Amino acid sequence: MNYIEELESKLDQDFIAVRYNVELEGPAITPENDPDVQTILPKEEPYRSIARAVLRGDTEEAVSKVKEGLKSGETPMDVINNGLMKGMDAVNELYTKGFYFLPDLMLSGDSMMEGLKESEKALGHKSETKGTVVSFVAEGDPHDIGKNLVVMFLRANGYDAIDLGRDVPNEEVIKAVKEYKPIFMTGTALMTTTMTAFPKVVEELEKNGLEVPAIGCGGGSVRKDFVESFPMSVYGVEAYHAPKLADSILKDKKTWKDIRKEYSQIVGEFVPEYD
Amino acid sequence: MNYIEELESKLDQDFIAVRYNVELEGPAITPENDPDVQTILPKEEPYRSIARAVLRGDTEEAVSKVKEGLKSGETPMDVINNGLMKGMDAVNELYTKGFYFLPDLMLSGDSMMEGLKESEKALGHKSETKGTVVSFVAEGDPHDIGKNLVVMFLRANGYDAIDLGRDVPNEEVIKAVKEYKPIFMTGTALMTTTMTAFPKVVEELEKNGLEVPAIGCGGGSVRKDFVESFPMSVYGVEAYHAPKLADSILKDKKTWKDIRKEYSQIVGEFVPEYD
Amino acid sequence: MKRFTKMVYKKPEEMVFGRAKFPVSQRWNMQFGAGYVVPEVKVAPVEGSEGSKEKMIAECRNIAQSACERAVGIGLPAFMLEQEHVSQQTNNPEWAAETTRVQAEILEKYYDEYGIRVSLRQTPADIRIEERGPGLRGSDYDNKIEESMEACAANGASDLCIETMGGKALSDYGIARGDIRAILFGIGVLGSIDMEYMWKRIVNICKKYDCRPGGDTDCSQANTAMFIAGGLLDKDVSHTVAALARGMGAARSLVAVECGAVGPLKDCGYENPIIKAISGVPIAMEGKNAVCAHSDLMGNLVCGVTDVWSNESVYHRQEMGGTTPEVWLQATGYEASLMNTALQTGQEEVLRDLYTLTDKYRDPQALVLAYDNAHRIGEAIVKYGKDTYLRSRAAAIEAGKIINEAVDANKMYLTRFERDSLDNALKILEDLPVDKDQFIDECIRSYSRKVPDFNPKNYDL
Amino acid sequence: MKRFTKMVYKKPEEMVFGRAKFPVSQRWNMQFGAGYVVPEVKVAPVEGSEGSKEKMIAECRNIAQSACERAVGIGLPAFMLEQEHVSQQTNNPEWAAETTRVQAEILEKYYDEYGIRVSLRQTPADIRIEERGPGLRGSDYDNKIEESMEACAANGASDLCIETMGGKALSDYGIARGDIRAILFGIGVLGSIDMEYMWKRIVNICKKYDCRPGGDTDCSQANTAMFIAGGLLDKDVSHTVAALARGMGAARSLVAVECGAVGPLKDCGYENPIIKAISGVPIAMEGKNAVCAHSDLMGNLVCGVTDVWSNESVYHRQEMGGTTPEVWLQATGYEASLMNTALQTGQEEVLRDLYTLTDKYRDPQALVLAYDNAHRIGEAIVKYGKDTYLRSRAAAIEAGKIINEAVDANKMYLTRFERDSLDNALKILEDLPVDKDQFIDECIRSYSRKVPDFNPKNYDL
Ligand SMILES: [Zn+2]
Ligand SMILES: [Zn+2]
Ligand SMILES: [Zn+2]
Repeated sequence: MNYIEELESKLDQDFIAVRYNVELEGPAITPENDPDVQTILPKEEPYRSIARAVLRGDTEEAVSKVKEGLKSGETPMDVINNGLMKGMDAVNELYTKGFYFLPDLMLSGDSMMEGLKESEKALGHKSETKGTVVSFVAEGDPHDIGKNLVVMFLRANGYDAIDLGRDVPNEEVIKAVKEYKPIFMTGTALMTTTMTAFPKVVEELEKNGLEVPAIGCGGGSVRKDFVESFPMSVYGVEAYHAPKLADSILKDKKTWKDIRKEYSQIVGEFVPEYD
Repeated sequence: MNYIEELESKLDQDFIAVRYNVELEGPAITPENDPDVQTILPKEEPYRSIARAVLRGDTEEAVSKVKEGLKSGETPMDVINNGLMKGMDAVNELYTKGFYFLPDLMLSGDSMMEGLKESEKALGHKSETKGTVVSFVAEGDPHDIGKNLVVMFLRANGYDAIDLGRDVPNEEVIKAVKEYKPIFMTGTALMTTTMTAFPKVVEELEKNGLEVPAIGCGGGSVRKDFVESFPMSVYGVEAYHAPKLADSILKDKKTWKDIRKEYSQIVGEFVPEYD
Repeated sequence: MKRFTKMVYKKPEEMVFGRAKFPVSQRWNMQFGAGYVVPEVKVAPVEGSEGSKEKMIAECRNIAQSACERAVGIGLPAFMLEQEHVSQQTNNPEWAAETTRVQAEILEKYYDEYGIRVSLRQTPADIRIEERGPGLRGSDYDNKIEESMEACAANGASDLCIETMGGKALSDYGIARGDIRAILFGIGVLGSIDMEYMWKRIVNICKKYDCRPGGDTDCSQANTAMFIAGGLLDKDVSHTVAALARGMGAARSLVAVECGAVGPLKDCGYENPIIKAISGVPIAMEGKNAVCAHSDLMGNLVCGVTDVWSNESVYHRQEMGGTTPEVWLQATGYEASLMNTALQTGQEEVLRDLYTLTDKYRDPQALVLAYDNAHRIGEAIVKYGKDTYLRSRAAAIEAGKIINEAVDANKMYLTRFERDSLDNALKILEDLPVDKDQFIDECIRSYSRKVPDFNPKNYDL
Repeated sequence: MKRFTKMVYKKPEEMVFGRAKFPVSQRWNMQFGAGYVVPEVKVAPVEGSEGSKEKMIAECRNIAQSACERAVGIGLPAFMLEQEHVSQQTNNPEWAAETTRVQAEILEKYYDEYGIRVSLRQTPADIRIEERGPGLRGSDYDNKIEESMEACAANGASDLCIETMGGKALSDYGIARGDIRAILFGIGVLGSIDMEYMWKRIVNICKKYDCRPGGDTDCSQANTAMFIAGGLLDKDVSHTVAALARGMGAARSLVAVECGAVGPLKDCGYENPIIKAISGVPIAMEGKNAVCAHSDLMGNLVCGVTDVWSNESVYHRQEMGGTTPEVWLQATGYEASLMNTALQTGQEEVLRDLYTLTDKYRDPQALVLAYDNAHRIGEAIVKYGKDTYLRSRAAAIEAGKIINEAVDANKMYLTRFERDSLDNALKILEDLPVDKDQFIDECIRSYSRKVPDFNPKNYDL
């Protein structure tokens, strides 16, 4: 036994670091046996198989079941709404409960998106979504994983997220807002010196007489006090909050002022706040 | 030799902590032998003795020499300007050079103030000063050592500092500004939740059509970005900067906007800056 | 009243972080000085939150909630939250009641859910103003402090602290002028008298509730000296004089313990190692993880014998790494973890000595607080334990002696300013009368006119 | 090109903070890995300072000046200032030149006046955008990086670093999905290829000046995994997968050294202990004093074998205790002082082991970076040293093995998510082809469509 091992043998870990994640873990579940998932999953085929494939994040299976369904005469819109989206609803439920994790959600999202493409091929045009959101990474900023997560969370919840990419010039954002008339937009940035794009975009929107809630967030240096120091903008805390904010705009007609005030209630969890 | 002593015996302190103050100390000087002090000190009596007593912070001697001088027919204003103030000039010179320290300056200031009182008794009224400054500690704040230092530094440099005390209601500050028409005012605070008095005072001044540079500073929680987020105010970094700021207002007609921009040049030293 | 005339710690080497001779237990399964160091976080309410009770409650809730989230997110086994009240909380005891209650509820929730040990310290503000009638005693302000204390105790505070300001007018005057007699009078005599007045009442309140009397620190006096003394190149207060003031601060702050405070003694109190050596109560300290609040010259050394590790104070706002309650609890939490690892593995003495040697000769202020020297100052205090004046004077003289010995041994180097002001101070201290009443009389005569805010009536003199 | 096929450190116990087998010397009397730990401070330019060259110069001047003032104010014997460039500095090489020059002048002034050892690290930004033609190589962006590097070297930088982004599209895709193959392809294969392209050029620039090639860290990939993985209760990225990604990051970042980088390797690089074990070059690390920037689960452990101690990044603004360059240099400076005291007194191994044990079982990500385990991963890397694919894979597999052994010994506890994702990842890794080209072909086929930003041409594939 060397020295560090000798020291280690004396340690009572409970006084050093507690793995609360392990300590508090509930019993294992099989996704499909979760009572809420059972309620969400459709009973009839081919919807049930499609939804289950999405729930499992099995893209091949999802696409093949979608094709089968379409071949057997189901309408593309039914396949989307009764199959694919139900699968995602179940996924979202499990993610919210803490049984599913980001990778589950991303893989299910991929499956859903592939199934959607198949259905839209049959439909001949893009399907209707709950609403459109424009997402971009601020000019000068090459970091886009945050934006990619936001886009996926939105799509997984039935929104059409227009992905403008990274290092997006402010004019392109304005152009996209004019073109897509989104219910809101999301801007992400990683650096103090790139988040300054947000107020410039907002100013430009104002000049154009446009008002659209702007969720500014970022994995790195973006601060609430900065983001909320100019109009329209709301500080987004987590990528997975995006669809909840979207729902609140769509269903509850929340304005950016409302969202600033009620953020914590809208996303249904504690968010660290300060003024 | 116990354990800590054994460890200590192995230490090369140069790799742990360097006492740069000791390493860099110049040769000792006798205050009166400093060439600049020699230039400042008056040659003729009784002024020379008065100034030297102030330089040494010897209050008894200062008062007795002032009395002697007045008795022998010097005018009170000459005693003040050619004796007491010259002594303080020499003190300020040594403080700036780093040969004198705060206690030297405070004790000399005390001596000067006592000599001044004596002279004013003979004069029958308050003497003329370079200008008037109003100093207060913010409402709700009981910490006043910062303000006391500011007041002493101002007086030591020939300004009349009106000391409003601590925990001063905003209305009293306004009243004092109306009454004394100061060239500027200083507010100090120790807490985040009391520095909020500053913008309220400024607002009140604006309502009354008054504009007076307001130097806001504090030993504790007061921040430049807060202080300079409203008009008139300037963030004061050190108590001993106050007379230099006063001079710049008086002689160079600097406005609060100028001082904000040129603070570092005005006080003649580096001050940590950020925007 | 009980006075300490003997050392609880017979030898300095017995002292170490995380263990105290008299550990303290609180609700929520929390112990102090019982073998582990507890990290603390403290966040100043944001500007504007003093504007209404609702805002202040929201502010306190958010601070507590953020701290709890981070604590479980990084696996801290225990932590303490302290809220230092703004004047509005103390002036309005119902604010104190409600802000305390909301924080207690949140802590309890996390305790229930995660089993994390938590503690809630509430520190009402000393809102008394000496120069305003009727002064320190019996004023409205004074009564509100008492009511707020009770409001905190009744609404879930684990313990109560305060930083009393008695004697500050004198010590401020003396610190600015290097007048060691004024400092001694302000800290050693007046400060001790005022503490006794305040602490008997606090201890009585605590007896009625499941709430402990924590401690009092000489924040307004000895810490003022340190703050103004600043860094190595500042030219304001002599660092040797500041070191003597710290010694006196220990003799003063000991009064809380003599009145019944059980600790952990409040942080800011760089004097606490001396009091721990004397009394054996657990202490809170701050140092290298309090850089957010101020710069000291002994950030590691003060870890040596602490039981609670604090960040002192920080703005409530957002860093890249989270909000400040999260960020600064993580900072103190990780340092406490290191100390706890040392305790668990039997290496606590090595780590204590490394902490100590890192700063021992960085500055004379650090030197006198090294645990071995702190113990020496403690011995000087208990030798005159019954006389608050003589013991404060003895503490200062012993601190001076410690510095001079280190200088003679070529371990500590002083500037001329530090050297001269120390010689001058020691000469004055040694020439002072040995009779307390005589000292008081002389001081009242000297300072009543020079320090207009000072009124002997505030101290029953 | 030289590849590491043997360990420079034969045994893990030989590794300790402040000492490296191959110390580095720089101007201004600075050494790294030569027996003392150097604190570092890094401050992000404030929002708006990117608006003009004059503002950015003022910003960089103020940061340097504040840091120097605090360093001498608290008696630090040495420190390093790093400036991570914003895109405007790299896009405009004359900005890089002038901001570097102004900082070098200030540091030199303090070196001359106080004899304090100083070092100026400049880190241009990787401003290339993979999906925009002509991509990573030969684009305008790419050329500007090279020009900015030269501008820094010519104007007083002590060393140069960069955080290259090659492979990030793949690793981002994989991290979000727990797709270990994509992560391996992104970090181990593509990241290594891109680093070689970039670092040969940097080393050549440095040869022309009195400026060292520092290092590169897998900030954009393995750190992204850690950042998104978050705390114990976050439910995004599995902490076991993040641990494997860190192992791969070491195999990748080693390429800088193979190209001629001499260290101290850039912080952010939690993978650096592994690279030090392999190569013997000094390293920079960040941990418990980088809470301003992000929360890790190994704040103490990463002190274990570091040579430079960093705060990572912080807003440029004012704390109660001073501006952030002052405050955070004090934070890292005091921790470095503790390590230096241990080195001076021969207690460095105890302190290293205390740091390590504080976090070793806090999280699987910490476990694999404990110096003993870091050394094991290093051995797995050099075993396949000539093949960047196989060595990255081996690093990940070894990391998984380390975790599993600790689980079997009941020292490490995993959640089901961590358990399942680890089992799944290890199974995939073990089933991968042993031939690099075959692996690359398969990956190009799988991911070209799924990851639209990925273009094999950027990697000469
Ligand atoms: Zn305090
Ligand atoms: Zn980085
Ligand atoms: Zn980092």
